[in-house]
Amino acid sequence: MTGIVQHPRHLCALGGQQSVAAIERAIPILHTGPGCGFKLHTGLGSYNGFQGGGYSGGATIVSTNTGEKEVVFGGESRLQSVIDGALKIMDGDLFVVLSGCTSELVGDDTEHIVAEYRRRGTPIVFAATGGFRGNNIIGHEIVANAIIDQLLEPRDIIPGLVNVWSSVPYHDTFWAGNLASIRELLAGLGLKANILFGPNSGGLEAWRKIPAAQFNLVLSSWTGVSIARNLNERFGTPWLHWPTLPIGGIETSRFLRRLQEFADVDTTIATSFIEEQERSFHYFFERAADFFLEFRWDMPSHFATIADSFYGIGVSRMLTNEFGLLPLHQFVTDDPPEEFHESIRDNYAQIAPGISSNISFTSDGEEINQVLRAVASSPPIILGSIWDRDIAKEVGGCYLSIASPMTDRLVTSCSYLGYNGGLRLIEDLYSSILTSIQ
Amino acid sequence: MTTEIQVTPKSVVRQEPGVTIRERRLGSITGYSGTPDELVKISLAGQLVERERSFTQAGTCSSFCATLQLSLIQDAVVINHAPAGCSGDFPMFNLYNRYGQGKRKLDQTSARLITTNLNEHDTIFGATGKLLEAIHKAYSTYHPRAIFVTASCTSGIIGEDLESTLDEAEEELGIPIASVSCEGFRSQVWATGWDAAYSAILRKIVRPAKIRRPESINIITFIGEDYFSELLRPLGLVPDLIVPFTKIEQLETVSEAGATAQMCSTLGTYFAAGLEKQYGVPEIKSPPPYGLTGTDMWLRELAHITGKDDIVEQFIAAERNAIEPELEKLKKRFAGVKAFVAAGPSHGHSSMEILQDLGMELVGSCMFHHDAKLDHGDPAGDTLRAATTGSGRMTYSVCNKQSFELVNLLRRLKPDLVIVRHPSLAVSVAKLGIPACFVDDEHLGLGYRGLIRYGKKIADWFRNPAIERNLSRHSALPYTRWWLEQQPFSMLGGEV
Amino acid sequence: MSTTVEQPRQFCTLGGQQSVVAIERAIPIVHGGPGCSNKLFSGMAFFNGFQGSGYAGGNAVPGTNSCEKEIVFGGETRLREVIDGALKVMDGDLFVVLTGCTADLVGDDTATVVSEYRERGVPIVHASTGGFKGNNYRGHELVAEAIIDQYLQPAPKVIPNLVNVWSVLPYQDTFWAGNLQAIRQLLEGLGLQVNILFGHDSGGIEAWKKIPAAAFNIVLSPWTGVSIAEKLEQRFGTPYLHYPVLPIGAVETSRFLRSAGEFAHLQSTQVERYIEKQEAYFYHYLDRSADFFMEMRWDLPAQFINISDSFYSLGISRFLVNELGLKPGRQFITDNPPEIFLDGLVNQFATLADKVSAKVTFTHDGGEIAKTLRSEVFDQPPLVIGTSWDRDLAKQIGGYHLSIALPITDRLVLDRAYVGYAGGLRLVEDIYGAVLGTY
Amino acid sequence: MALVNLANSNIQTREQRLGSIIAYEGTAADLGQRSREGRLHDRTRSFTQVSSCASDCSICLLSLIQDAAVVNHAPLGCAADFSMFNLTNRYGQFKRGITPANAHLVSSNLTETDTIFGGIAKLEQAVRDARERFNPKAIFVTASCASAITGEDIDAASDALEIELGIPVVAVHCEGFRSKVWTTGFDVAYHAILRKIVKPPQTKHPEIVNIITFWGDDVFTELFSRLGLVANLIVPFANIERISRLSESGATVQMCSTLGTYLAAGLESLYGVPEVKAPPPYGLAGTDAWLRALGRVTHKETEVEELIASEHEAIAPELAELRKELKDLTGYVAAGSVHGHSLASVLRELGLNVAGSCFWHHDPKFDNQDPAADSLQHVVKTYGDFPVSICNKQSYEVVNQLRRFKPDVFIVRHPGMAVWGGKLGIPTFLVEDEHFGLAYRGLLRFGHKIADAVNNPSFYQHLAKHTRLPYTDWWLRQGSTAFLGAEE
Repeated sequence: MTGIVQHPRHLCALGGQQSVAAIERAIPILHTGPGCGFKLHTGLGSYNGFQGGGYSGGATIVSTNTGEKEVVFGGESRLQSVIDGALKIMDGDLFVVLSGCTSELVGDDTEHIVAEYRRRGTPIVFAATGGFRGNNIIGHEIVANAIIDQLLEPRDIIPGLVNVWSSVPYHDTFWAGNLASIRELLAGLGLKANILFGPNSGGLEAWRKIPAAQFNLVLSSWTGVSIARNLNERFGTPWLHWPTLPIGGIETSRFLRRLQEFADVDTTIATSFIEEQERSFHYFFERAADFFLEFRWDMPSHFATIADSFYGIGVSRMLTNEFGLLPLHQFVTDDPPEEFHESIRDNYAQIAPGISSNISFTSDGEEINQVLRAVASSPPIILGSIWDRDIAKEVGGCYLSIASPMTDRLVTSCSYLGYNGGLRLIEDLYSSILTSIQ
Repeated sequence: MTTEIQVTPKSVVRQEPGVTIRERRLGSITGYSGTPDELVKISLAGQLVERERSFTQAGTCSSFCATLQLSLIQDAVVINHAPAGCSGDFPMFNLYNRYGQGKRKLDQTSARLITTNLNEHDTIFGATGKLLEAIHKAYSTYHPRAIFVTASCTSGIIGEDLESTLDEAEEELGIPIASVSCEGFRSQVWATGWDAAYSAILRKIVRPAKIRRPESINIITFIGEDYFSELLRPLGLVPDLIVPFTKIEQLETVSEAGATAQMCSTLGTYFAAGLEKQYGVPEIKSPPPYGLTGTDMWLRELAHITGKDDIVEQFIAAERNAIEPELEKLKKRFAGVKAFVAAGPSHGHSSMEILQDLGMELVGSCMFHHDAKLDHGDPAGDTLRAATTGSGRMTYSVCNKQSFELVNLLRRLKPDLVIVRHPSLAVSVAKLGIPACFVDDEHLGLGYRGLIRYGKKIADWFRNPAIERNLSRHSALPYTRWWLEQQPFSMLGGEV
Repeated sequence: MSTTVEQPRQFCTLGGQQSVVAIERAIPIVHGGPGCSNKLFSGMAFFNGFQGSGYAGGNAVPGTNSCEKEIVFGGETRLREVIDGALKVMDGDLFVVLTGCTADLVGDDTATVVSEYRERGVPIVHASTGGFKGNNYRGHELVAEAIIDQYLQPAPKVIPNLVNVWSVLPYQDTFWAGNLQAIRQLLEGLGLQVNILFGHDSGGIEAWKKIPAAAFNIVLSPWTGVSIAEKLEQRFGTPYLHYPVLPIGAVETSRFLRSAGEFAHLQSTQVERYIEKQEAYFYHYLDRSADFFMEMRWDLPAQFINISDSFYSLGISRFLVNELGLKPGRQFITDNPPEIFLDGLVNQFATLADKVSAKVTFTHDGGEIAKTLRSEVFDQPPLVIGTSWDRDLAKQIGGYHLSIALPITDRLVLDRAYVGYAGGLRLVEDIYGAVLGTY
Repeated sequence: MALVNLANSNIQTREQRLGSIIAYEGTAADLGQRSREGRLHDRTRSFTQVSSCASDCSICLLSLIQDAAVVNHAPLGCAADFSMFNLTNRYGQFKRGITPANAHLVSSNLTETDTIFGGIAKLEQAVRDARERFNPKAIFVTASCASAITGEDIDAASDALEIELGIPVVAVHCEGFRSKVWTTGFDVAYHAILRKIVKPPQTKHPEIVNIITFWGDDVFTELFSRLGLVANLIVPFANIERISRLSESGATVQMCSTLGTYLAAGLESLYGVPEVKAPPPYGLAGTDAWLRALGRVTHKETEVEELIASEHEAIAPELAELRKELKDLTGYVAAGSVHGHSLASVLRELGLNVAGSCFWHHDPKFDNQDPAADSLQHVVKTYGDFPVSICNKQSYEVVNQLRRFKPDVFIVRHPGMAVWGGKLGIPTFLVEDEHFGLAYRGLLRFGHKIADAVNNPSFYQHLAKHTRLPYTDWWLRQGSTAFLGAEE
C-alpha cells in the first residue's frame, strides 16, 4: 500500500507524537518542519472525532520548526536549544524527541544529541519517525520501542500484571474508551491491566513497570506485535496475541476464555464473570429482537467495513454471528506488514461456519469506491470513515463513522469494545439508519 | 349477505354510519383448530361457529385497523375521540407515513393525528365540546380536504352523539367530516376496522362517476411498494393503489375505475363489494395474485373483465419463462424445508401459496381470524381453498395472535422456518430458535417476479439465523412448563 | 393540559402496564378492550426506541379483550377466566391486574375479584388504571401504590443503608434501563445498598418485598413518585429525600450525590473521595475536547430548546447551561405535572444559573409547541432536543434536532444512559453527533 | 523587479519580499512606526512549539475551488489536514445549498524508497488518477519538505502533464521549511493561479468586484447590490472558469490584506484591475473608509454615502445597548496579522479595552506598497494604542500573557489556540467565519456573541478548575519574551 492515496485513513510515522501525547505527563518534542506537528494533530487528534489536544498535544507540542537555515546548515544546535527550553518550560515526566522528514533527510544526528541529555539523567528518548518511514501505526510502535529500549530496566515480576498493547491512541477514535473497557474486562478476571495510555494510566511510572508484567497482551490484528517481541527478547516476558476486536456477547466471551486459559485464571471466577456480563447483554438483545426481526425485511442484510483489520474482523464477526447479517466485502485500511496478511485473510475466511468475506488491502478511496460499486447489488451497511459517506449514498447504503478520519461525530469516552461496546455500536448504527429513512 | 352494503344512487345523500361487525356479517370466527379441508367445508355449509378462549392475551382492535388506513391519506386529518392511551399507535402510523413518503419521493412530514384526550370529567359531562375544538384545530392547522373522527370504547360507552356534532361542523367548514365507528369492544375481529374505515370513505368521499376510466384499476392495499405495475402495465392497465398515500381527490373518483382488485380479500372485501354494488365497478373475485396458479387465475379474470383476453395468455407464458431458471435455483435451496405461516387471512393464504411454489413443505399455519364468506359472496374467491389444494390435511388453526398457543403449537410441529405477519409475534417464534421471517411489505411476493424477490429475501435470513440462535440460548419464554405440556388449543372453549 | 392533543408524548394511566413489564418476572393482566394493551406497547415500548417486548410484554400480556358482551352484561366472569388461565399459563412471580376504560366505565368490581385471589394466597394486585383517569406518569404511580397497599407487609427491622429509588419511568423514558443502572452505580459508589425495583437484575418480587425495610426512599424526579414516597412514609414511616433534578454531567451529579450522602448521614470524606474520582474521569474528556467546544461554538447552535418531560427538560437544561455554557431558549414540559409542582418547576428554570433563566411552557400538544416556536426569531440555528415528532419543526425553524424523548422512532435504544457522569458525556456526543452529521 | 514574474514558478518569501517578522513585543504604535521607518528586525526564539506551514495555507485555498483537484506530493503525514479541508468544504457547500461532497484531494504518499530513488513517477500517476477520478478543470501540485529536499522537479513534471492532459497542471512551491511565515503559502497559491489560471481580459465588467476571502458566509452580495455592484467571492467555492476571468473585473477588495496582498497587487500590476487600498471593513471607521475607497474606484460615491448613512442609523440603537452591556470589559485578541487588527477594531468599537494582543506575524508593508492600506496604523489612529506581541502561535507565550493581562474575553482566530484561554477560565471563542464581525451588522453579531460568552462562563470555570497546564511554575513566572533572542 505505497501507492498514491485519495482519502488517507492513516498518516505518517511522525503521527507517533499522538502516542506520546497519550502518555500521562509525557511531552513530545518534534525536530521537524513548522507545520508537521499541527497537521498531524489536525488529522489524528481534532478532525478525528474532535478528540482535541489534551495536556501536551495540539498547539503545545514542542517543535524546532526547521526552516531554510536548518535545512542548509543542519539543525542540531537548533534542536539543542529547543530541548533546553522544553526542559525549563514544559512540566513533564517523560520527553520524547521525534524526528521528521527534514531533519532526517538533512542527516541531523538527533539520536546522539538526545543520548547526551539522557546521560545527564534526563528522562528523554529519541524516536526516528521521519514521515517517509511508514504510517503512524508504525510510528506508534517506534515510539513504544524507543521508550522500552532507551529507558526501561529489568524488574521483579508482579503476578497478574498485564501490559496491554491495543488501540493506537487517537488514530483509533475510540481508543480511550476502548482501553478503559479492556481494563474493566481484565479486572473482571482478576488481572491488573497496565494500560499505559490515556486517563489514569499512570504515565512514566506505569511504563517503568512494563518489565514486571506477567505477560503482554497484544489485542490487535498486528500493531504491537513488534513491541511484544522486543519485550520478549529484552525481558523474556511471554505474550498473547488476540487479533480480533472483542465486541458483543460472543466475541468478548471468546476472548475472555482464551485470556483465562493463557493467564490461567481460576475458571470459576472467569465463568461467573462471563455469565453475569452475558446476562446483562442478552437482556437488551432480547428486547431489541422485536426490532431486528420486524425491520430486517427492509434493512440491509449485507455489510462492508472500511477500517483497520482489528475493527473490521471484530465488527464483521459480531454482525454476522450475533445479528444475522452477511459480509459483503471488507476493506483493510491499516496497511498490515506482509507477514500478517495470511492470518488476516484466514480470519476473514472463517467469520462464521460457512460464511466468509472477500477483502481488499487498501486505503485508497477510489479503489474502495470501485469495488463497492461493483459488488453492492442491494443497499449495504457501510462502516467506515467520513470519506465513505458519499459512496454509501451513491450505492443507496446506510452509513456509520467508526474509523479515522471522523468529522461527523464528537467522540469522548465512547467505547466499541466488550459487551457494552457491542450494544453501543448497534445503537449507533441502527439509529443512523432509522434517522436516514425518515 | 352482500345486502349489508348500504346502496344508494348518490353518496352525497346521508347514510347510516357504521357497519355490521364481521361476526354477524360474514360469520367470522377467531378460534378454530383442525384442517383446511374441514374448515372450507363447514364454512361453505354455513356450519362455522365461534369457540371462545377462557384465557386470552392482548389482541388488537378495530381502531388500529381503521386509523392505519385513514391516517395515511395525505390531505386528510384523523381525530381519535378517546383517552390519550388510544393514541399509543400514533408514533407507529407516523413512522409508516414518513417511511412511505420517503420511498415514494414525497416530502417527509408527520402524520396528521389528533386525540381528544378524554379524561374522567369528560366521561361524566360529555366531550362533544372537545371534539369540536379538535375539529377546528385540525382545520386551522392543516386545511385538510376531509376529517375522519374515529370512535373509542370510551366515547362509545358514554354514548357520545358523534353524528349530529359532525354534521354541524361539516355545515360550518364545508369539507366532509366522517365518523368511523371502530370502538374496540364491538368486535373480536379487528379486521372490522377496515370495513369501518372504508364505509366512511364510501359514505362521505367517493363520488358517482362522471366519466369512466376502464384502464384504471383500483388496488386496495396497505403500504407496500407498487409491484402491481409489473402485472398491469404490460396489459395496458394502470394500477391505482388505494387508500394509503392517496389524496382525497383521488379517492373521490375511484368510482370511475374499470375494476377493483385487492392484495388481500380480508382487507378490501367491504370496499370492493361496495364499489361494485354502489357504482358498478366490477370486483376481481378470484384470490389475489400470489403464487404461480394464483397469479394465473387472477390475471385471467382481470383480463376477462377488462377485455384483454387476447394478450393475457402470452404475457403469462412469457413471465413464467422469465423466472423459471431462478425459481428452480430457489426451489433447490428450499427443498425439504418445513414451513409454517402465522398471519391474517387471506394474505396468510397467499404466503402459503408462495412458500409451496418455492419448494417448501407446509407443516401448518395459524390465521388471526376466519371469514366464513366474503362480502361478494362468491365461493370462487375462497382463498383458503385455493391455497391448500394438495395440502388440505395439514394442521390449520385460527387464533387472534395468541402467542401462548402459537408457541405451544410450534414446539410440536418444529418447522424450519416461520412466516410472521404481525408485530411482536416474531420474537416469540425466534425464542424457539426457529427462523422467523417478518415480511412487512405485503407486495414483496406479488405475481411471478415476486416469488424470486421473496425467495431471495428470506434466503439471506435462512442462511444466517444468528438472532434466533442467540435468543433461544439466552432468552426465556414467559410460559409455565405445565402449559407447554398441554394441547395447544386446550383453552378453546366449547362452541357458542 | 386536558385539551386536545396533536402528536402525543404521553399516554393514559393504563400505560402503567409497562411498569409491570419492567418488574422482573411480573405479569400484567389487562382488563380492557381488545386493542388497549397493544397500542400502549407500540407507543411506549416499540415505536419508542424500539425497546421491544421483553419477558412478558407485547403480545404475551394476558388480557380480557372485553367486547360487546362484557360491556352489556359486565366482565367479571370473563376476568376470572383470564386470571385462572394466566395463573396456569404464565410463568410469573407477581400478577398485576390493570383495568382499562371499558371495565372502569361499566363498573366491574375488579378490586373484589382480585382480592378473592389474593385471599387464596395468589401474589396478585389490582390497579385501577382506566385510561380516562390520567396519564401514564400517574399510571406508573398507581401500579406501585397498588403493590404497596395490597401486597407489602411491614418489615421486622430496617436494613441500614438500604434505599428504594423512585425515578424515571420504565419505557416512557426511552433510556430508563440504562439510567436506572447508572443511578444504582452512583449510589452504590457512596456505599449505599440500592433497591432499584425495575429493569434487568433488579430482583423482581423479592426486591419489592424489601421496600418496607429500606432506611429511606429517594425520589429522583421532579414530581412523579412523590405520592409513592408519601404513601410509604404513612404506611411504614420511611423518610424520603425528594431531589427534583435528573443529574446529568458532573456538576449536577455531584450535587445530587452530596445531598444523598448528607440525607443518609454518610461520611462526607467517603462521599467526596468517590465524587473526586468520577469528576476526574468526566473532566478529562471535557478537557480533551475543549478545543472542539471552543473552536466550533462560534457556529454551533447557541440556543437549545427542550421538548420533553420535566425529568429531561430540567436535567438537560441545567447540564447544558452550567457545564457547556449554552444558552437556553424556551423550554417545553410535556408530562403535565400536578398543579402543586408547577411553581417549583418554573422557579427551577428561572434560576438555571446566575444571569441565566429560561421561559417555560407546559403543554404536550405538538400543535401548540409548533405555533409557539414558529413565532420566535432565531439569530442562529437552535438545537431542538425533543421527540421524533419534532423533526419537521426543527427543520422549519432551521434548527438541529436530537430525539431523546417519547416517541423516538429515529433511534434504536439499548442500554444507553444519560444520567450521571458518563451519561453527560454520552449526551454531549449525541448532541454534537446530530449536529455534525448534517454535513 | 516586477512583483509578479509569470516565467518563474516560484516567488520570494514574505521575509524577503515584505520584511515580515514573527517575533516582537511592544505596542501597536511602536510596531507601526518601526515598520514605516524600516527599523523592524526579527528575533529568534530559542524554544518553540509547533506552528503551521505554507503547505497548510496553499492547500486550504486551492482545495476549496470546486472543480479543481489538489495533488500533495509528500509523505502521507502532510495529508493530515485533508480531513479538515474536507469538513470545511462539506460544511461550506451545505451552507451554500450545494450537496456536500468530498474535496478533491490526493497524496502521492512518498515513502523511504521514493526519497532515495525519486518519486516523480508516483507524482505523475497521482496527477493522472486525479484527472480520471475527478475530471477537474485544473490540477494543483503542492510540494512538501520531503519532495523539495530530495530535489523532485515538480515543475517539469507539471508542465509535461499539462500538455498530456490538456488542462492546467500547476506546481505550487509551498514546502514548509522555506518560510517561517506560513502566509507565504497564500502567495504561492495565488501565484500558481495567476500563472496558469487567470487569463488576460476579453472584455471588462466594471460592476464586478473581486473579493478575496476564506470560507466565511457571503455577507457581501446583499451589501454590494445596494451599490449596484456584483460581489465575486474568490477563491474558495468558486470554479476555474470564474477565476480565469478575474482580470475582467472592475476592482479587487479584500477583507484581510494578509490573505490577499499578493493576488490583489498581482491583478493590478498584470491586468490593471485596481486594488481598493484601505483598512479592512471592521469597526465603523474602517468600514466607512473601506466603502468610500471602493466607491471612488467604482465611481459609486453617492450610493456609498447613502449606504453608510442608512446603515449607521439602522444599527445605532442596538449598538448603544451593546456598548452599555459590554462597557469596561477587556479583551485579548490572537489572530493572523491584519485580521487581528480588525478584531481589535471591533472590540474597541463595541467599547471593550484591548488589554493585549498577539498576531501570528507582521508585514511591515504590503505588496501594493500603499500606506492607505496600513491597517495597524488605522487602528492606532482611530482607537488609540494597545499592547502588541508578534508570535507565530506559540501557546506558551500566549498562556503566559493571558495570565498576566487577565482579560474578560479572549478572541481567537486559529485552531489550537482557543483552548488555552478556556483552560485559564477566560470566556473564549474562535472566530472561524472571518466575516462574522464584518461591516455594520457584523458589529452587532459580534457584540451578542461576546455577551453570550461572558454571561455564562460556567464552561470555562469548570475547565479551569479541573484541568492542568503543561507548563512549569518557573515558566509562568517569567516574562513572555524570555526566549526571544536579540534583534537580527
